[in-house]
Amino acid sequence: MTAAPTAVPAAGTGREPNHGLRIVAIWLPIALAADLLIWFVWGPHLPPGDLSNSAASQQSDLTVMAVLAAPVMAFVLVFAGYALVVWRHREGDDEDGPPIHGNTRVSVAWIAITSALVLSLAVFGTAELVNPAGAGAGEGNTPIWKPGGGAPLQVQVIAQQWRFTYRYPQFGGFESTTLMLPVGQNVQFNVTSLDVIHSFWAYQLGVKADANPDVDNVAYTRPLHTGAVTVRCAELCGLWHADMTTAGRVVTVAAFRGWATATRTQLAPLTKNLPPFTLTYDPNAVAQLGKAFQKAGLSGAGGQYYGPQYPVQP
Amino acid sequence: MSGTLSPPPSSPAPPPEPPEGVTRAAEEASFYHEAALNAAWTGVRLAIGGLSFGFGCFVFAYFYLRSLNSHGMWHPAGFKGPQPWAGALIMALVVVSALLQYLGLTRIKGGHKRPWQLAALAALALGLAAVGLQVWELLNLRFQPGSAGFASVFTGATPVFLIIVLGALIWLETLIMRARAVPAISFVEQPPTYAEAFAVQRFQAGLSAFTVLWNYLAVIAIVFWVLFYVTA
Amino acid sequence: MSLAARVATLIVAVFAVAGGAIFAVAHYLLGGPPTVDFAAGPSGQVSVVMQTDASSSPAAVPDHPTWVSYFIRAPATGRWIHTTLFQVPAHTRVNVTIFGYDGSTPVRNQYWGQVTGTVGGVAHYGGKPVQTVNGWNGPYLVQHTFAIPGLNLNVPVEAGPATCTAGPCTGNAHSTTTFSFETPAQPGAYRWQCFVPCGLSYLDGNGGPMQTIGYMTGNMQVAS
Amino acid sequence: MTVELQPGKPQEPGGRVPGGRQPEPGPPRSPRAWWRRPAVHTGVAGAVLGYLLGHLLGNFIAHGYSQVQNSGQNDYAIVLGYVLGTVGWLAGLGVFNDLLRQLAGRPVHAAEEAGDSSSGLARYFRYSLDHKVVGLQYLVGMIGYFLTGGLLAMAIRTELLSPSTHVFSSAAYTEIVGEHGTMMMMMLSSIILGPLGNYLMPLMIGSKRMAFPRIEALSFWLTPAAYLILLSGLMFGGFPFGWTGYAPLSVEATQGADAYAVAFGVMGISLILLGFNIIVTIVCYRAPGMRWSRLPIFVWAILTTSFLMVLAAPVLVGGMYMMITDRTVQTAFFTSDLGGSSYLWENLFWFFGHPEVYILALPGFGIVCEILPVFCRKPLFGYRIAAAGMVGVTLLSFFVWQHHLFDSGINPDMRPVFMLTTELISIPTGFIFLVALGTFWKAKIRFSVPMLFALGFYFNFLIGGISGVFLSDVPADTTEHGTFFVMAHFHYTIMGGLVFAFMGGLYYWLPKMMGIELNQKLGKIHFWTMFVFFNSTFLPLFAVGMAGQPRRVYTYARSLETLNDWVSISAFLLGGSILVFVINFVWSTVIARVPAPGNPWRSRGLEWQIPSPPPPGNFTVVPVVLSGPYEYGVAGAPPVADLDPPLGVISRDSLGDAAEQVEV
Repeated sequence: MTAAPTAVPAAGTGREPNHGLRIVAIWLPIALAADLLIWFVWGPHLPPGDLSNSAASQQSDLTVMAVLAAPVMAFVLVFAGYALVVWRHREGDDEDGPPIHGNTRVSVAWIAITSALVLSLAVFGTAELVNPAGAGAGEGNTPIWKPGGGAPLQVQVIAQQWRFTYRYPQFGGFESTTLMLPVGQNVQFNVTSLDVIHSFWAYQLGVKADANPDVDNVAYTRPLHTGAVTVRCAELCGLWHADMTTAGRVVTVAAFRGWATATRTQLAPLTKNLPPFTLTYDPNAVAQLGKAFQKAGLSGAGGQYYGPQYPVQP
Repeated sequence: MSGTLSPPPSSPAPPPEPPEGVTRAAEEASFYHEAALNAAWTGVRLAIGGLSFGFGCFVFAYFYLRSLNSHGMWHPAGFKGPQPWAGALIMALVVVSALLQYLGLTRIKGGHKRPWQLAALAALALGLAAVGLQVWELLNLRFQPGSAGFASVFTGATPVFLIIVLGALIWLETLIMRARAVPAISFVEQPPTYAEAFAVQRFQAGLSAFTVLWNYLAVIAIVFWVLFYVTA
Repeated sequence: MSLAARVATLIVAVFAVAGGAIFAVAHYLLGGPPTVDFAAGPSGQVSVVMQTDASSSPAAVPDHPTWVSYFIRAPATGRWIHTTLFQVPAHTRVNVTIFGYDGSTPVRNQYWGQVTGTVGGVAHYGGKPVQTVNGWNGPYLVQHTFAIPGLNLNVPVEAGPATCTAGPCTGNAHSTTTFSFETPAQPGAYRWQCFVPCGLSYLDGNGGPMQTIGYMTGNMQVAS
Repeated sequence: MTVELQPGKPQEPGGRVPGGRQPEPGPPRSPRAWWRRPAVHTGVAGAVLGYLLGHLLGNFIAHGYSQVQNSGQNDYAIVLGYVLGTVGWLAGLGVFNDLLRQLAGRPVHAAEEAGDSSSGLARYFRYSLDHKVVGLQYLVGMIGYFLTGGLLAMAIRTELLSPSTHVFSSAAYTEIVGEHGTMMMMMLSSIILGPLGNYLMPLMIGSKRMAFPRIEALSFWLTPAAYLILLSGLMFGGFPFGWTGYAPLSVEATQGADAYAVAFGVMGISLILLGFNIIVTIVCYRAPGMRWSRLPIFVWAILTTSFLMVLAAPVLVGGMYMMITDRTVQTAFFTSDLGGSSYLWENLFWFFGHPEVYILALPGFGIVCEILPVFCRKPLFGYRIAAAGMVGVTLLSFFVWQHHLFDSGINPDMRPVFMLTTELISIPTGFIFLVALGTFWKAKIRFSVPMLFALGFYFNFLIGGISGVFLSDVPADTTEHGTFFVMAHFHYTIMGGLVFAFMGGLYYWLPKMMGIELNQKLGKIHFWTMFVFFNSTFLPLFAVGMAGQPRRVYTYARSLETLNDWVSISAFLLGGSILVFVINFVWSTVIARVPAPGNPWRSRGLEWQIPSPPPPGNFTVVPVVLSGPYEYGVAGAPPVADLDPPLGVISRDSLGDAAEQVEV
């Protein structure tokens, strides 16, 4: 981008200052200072923090992009600001400006630089997506980017209007409204919904996965520290969308095991009633639920929306 | 100063001699007449582009739901689809109608107005028959609209096709009515006045545009037939 | 048009538009069901009595008589009010009685068959304590739940023996679910809702009454 | 004589006086009393009749259906009422009169005659075929829709003043958010093409008329119908799903959702028709000498936008139609139990929804590129690059829609591709900045009100564009998606971009369109307040979003109250700034009416070479375009057009070379 102004042939008198050089001289320190500030001061505090590896990767992504964006923004603003000051219309000057229709070198340089920036960002973004196992984003039911190192802790996120509940299939499949995670261990969230589309957003973990009805949407993360996790719904899901929150925690492995074992025992009477752990829970697939619907006279699909003439196979 | 009201060119070359007998009004009339003919040509192709995206949205739904096959409910076992004979007949009616109309077009291009009129009337009747049959089929569906993914796409897409076909047939009807006002001789030799020549040409441009659209809809009819009756 | 005419037209237009906007905001956006105010009784406790009905009489619920709905009994008059908004004092024990005039609907998620957040962790069905209900197979069936997620409160409401379709109902053919909970110290609005998809003829039972304040969901206003 | 697909020259048989009129002009119209002629009042009558008819029909068909009886709501009646109401509205306006005449084989009045059939203020309330009348109708309509949406925004910010004390209920808040979003995204899709495109484009390409004036007028008259239908949703409890209408929430919602679906569908049809007419007009009706390389950049912008409208909006209409069938005849497009999928809606919606974003961006590019050279007194830098950028954006915008669905679980392995296409689109968008910076170089910049708005556009769009790059990156998007960050981003591109450009265009072109000058002093106050308070409103929202506030919430974390209050107060001040605009607009056009000089900006644009407001028929003679519109400072540049060309040079064949004949 620095090539842009200097490449334009200076028209007019020989005394004409070298505007390009001036602009670069103003721009360079600003851009440099901005980048240093972003990289060393601002970046480490950027959301969503570094509670998990996916959050940390997002933080570094944001920092890198901010470092790249700052000089671009600075260049445009410095150039425009310089132009507005130096090349503003003076009273009594009714001449038109120099008839410059374009400049191939400048244009080519601009296109080359923006393309290079954009392409490197795409490559970087892809690497950052693949590297921490999908960067905490929902990966659908057949994730292709998985974390290595043994089976992760599986947590099923069940969204319903308007509360998240969590099932822990590796601990007897109990279901709870509490989200508790052990530190340092890979976690696999299986996000699904019982009604409409929600989005499971564990802010500090940098995890966001849409909860779609009858879809298992997988997201991975690995908590790096202990701390609080705020879960919110990030997809408008109706009346109480704003209230659909969970206060979760990342705790030590021992504390997690203790909590899980205790909860498993405590909730045993409830767990007995739950359907066996599956990845989705629609009434066609969960036999007992289908029967219960039939018994209540709700034999039609979609909770009787479709009427009894529609096939449901409980 | 270039920004002010433009004066006539500063040192104009002597303007070329206007062709014999051409007046300002005639010049502009023919300019916009030609623009209108081009607009018919461009417009119908653009409309086909837009319609393709409209139909494409149902074709996308068809293949998307088919590939997802949620709960095996795209086309569940024992699902009884729409009447195959009706589908084939609707498709055939539209295609034959388009063919007839196209044949009529070749005749009117050859200067024969009457055969086109007959062909167009027949095409109109066949098209209306197709619409009627489609309506009958929708009123006598052998399945509930939501009983399968396929059923949804079928119940959703066919009325859209039906409405577009009906719109095209209304256009055909207006063409038939317009043709009545054009003397048959005008298709053989040049009419004596600009106005009549323009009217004939506009009719012809409209007819050409309609033919393109109607042939396109025949192709869509075949596509929908294949989707809904052959490969379902 | 003369200047005067233009100005006059303009003024009329401004008033018409402003009037329309004010009417729309006041009538459609600020309107809502009334709030029933509960004060603490002599024992320092609050008694809240509600009922659930499969559908209501058009006189009581002109908007959507076919919808399943809660009613709240006004403490002063004893009349049944069609609302789901009520106000209770902070830091107070609330004793809730719900008369169930609706039949059973299966819970979508069995988790909501569990009683949580009440005093003693139990609710009483006709006086009998229950902790976990299997809303699919019984022995107790449920019709709705009364849940205040902000307090982690959830109580499945027992299905009634009959279905009353002309709420507010007064007969004896109902179930009675009772429980108590403590209101928090923090004042504010606490939403409560039903977790049983009971909006009949809405997709998955989730539309209509489930999404409309005044029917199956509302606010508990905690006053300081 | 043969029928050709693209006929050549018309025949010129001698003898008679030629003319473009119909062979048999219909019987002369007897001037009927005003209340017997079709206009808004007959339209309203038709709409009421149509609605009642549809409602009765719906009740007749469906009153016994179990879903109607159980839910107590008859979506058939509402949808049929809306649809037949719209048809009745159009019929009352006389939209179908010519069609019925044609069906009966009777001659149709030529468009230009129909356009002149009423004059004075009354024609603005009729189905007028004059593109200048339609342009002004659109202008007033769009400003009205914009102000409605703006008032709803004020309501949103009022509720967000406090996380705990609520002015509106959660339900009312969700309704307001949905109405605001849909109003702004859907009704204002044609905020520039409707008023400025329809009015100015024929002037800019040197045409006396539009290709399809009936379609053009129809596209406008659909918008009041869509507007009223959309707002009527409030009577049924609104719709709880924002402007995106995700299924199954939209399928299970109450009747307000019908208003959303029908209104959006009707507006989609309006967009298709609007774009269709504009494309054909630009392609076929350019004046001789108006080569593609001389097309004003604004015309390029509306051409590319129109292609987006014609090709993307059908998918929207199809999606809305599917939602309606799911809600009425119970198809199962979006119900997975029965073979549908909620993903289908997301794909269809965003396949339209992303081009829609560029429908809202490209015309803004066009306006600022049009304004810059005039006030820099320099040629546009890189004209071809600007046009190529717009075409590039248009093409790419069809291949990016899944970046709205990065977290949804749809095609997760395709995300790198969509990340790439999304980031690629910033290259052609960057061209617009290259053009601006190049034009600034050694310019003589005049800070008139239109220029200020253009500069404001660039400042805001810079922030909007850069934040868009952040969103295109999947890992970063994981945190930003669905938050106020996204909200701030698209308000920067649409409100900060498009609306600033629209305002600039209005200050620039209103002297042309109405022959009236907007008060420049109020204009400067308007600009500076709007610029400052816009940024003060939306810049903090990036932080709010990054701090974890999701979109469309009526309550939020207490820690964010200060920021939200700042934003709300700024938003009210921004509303006050819009009020300054309204006052200026009303004052200047209704009360003061100071006549504007013929070409106040000394622009070379062809539209400025004729009197303001343009006479009926725009040009006395079809002009012959001699050079490009941006030849400022070019020594010896010919005038932009010959407005009184000699006989014999106006013909289709001479589109390219007639100019040279005259130039010599």
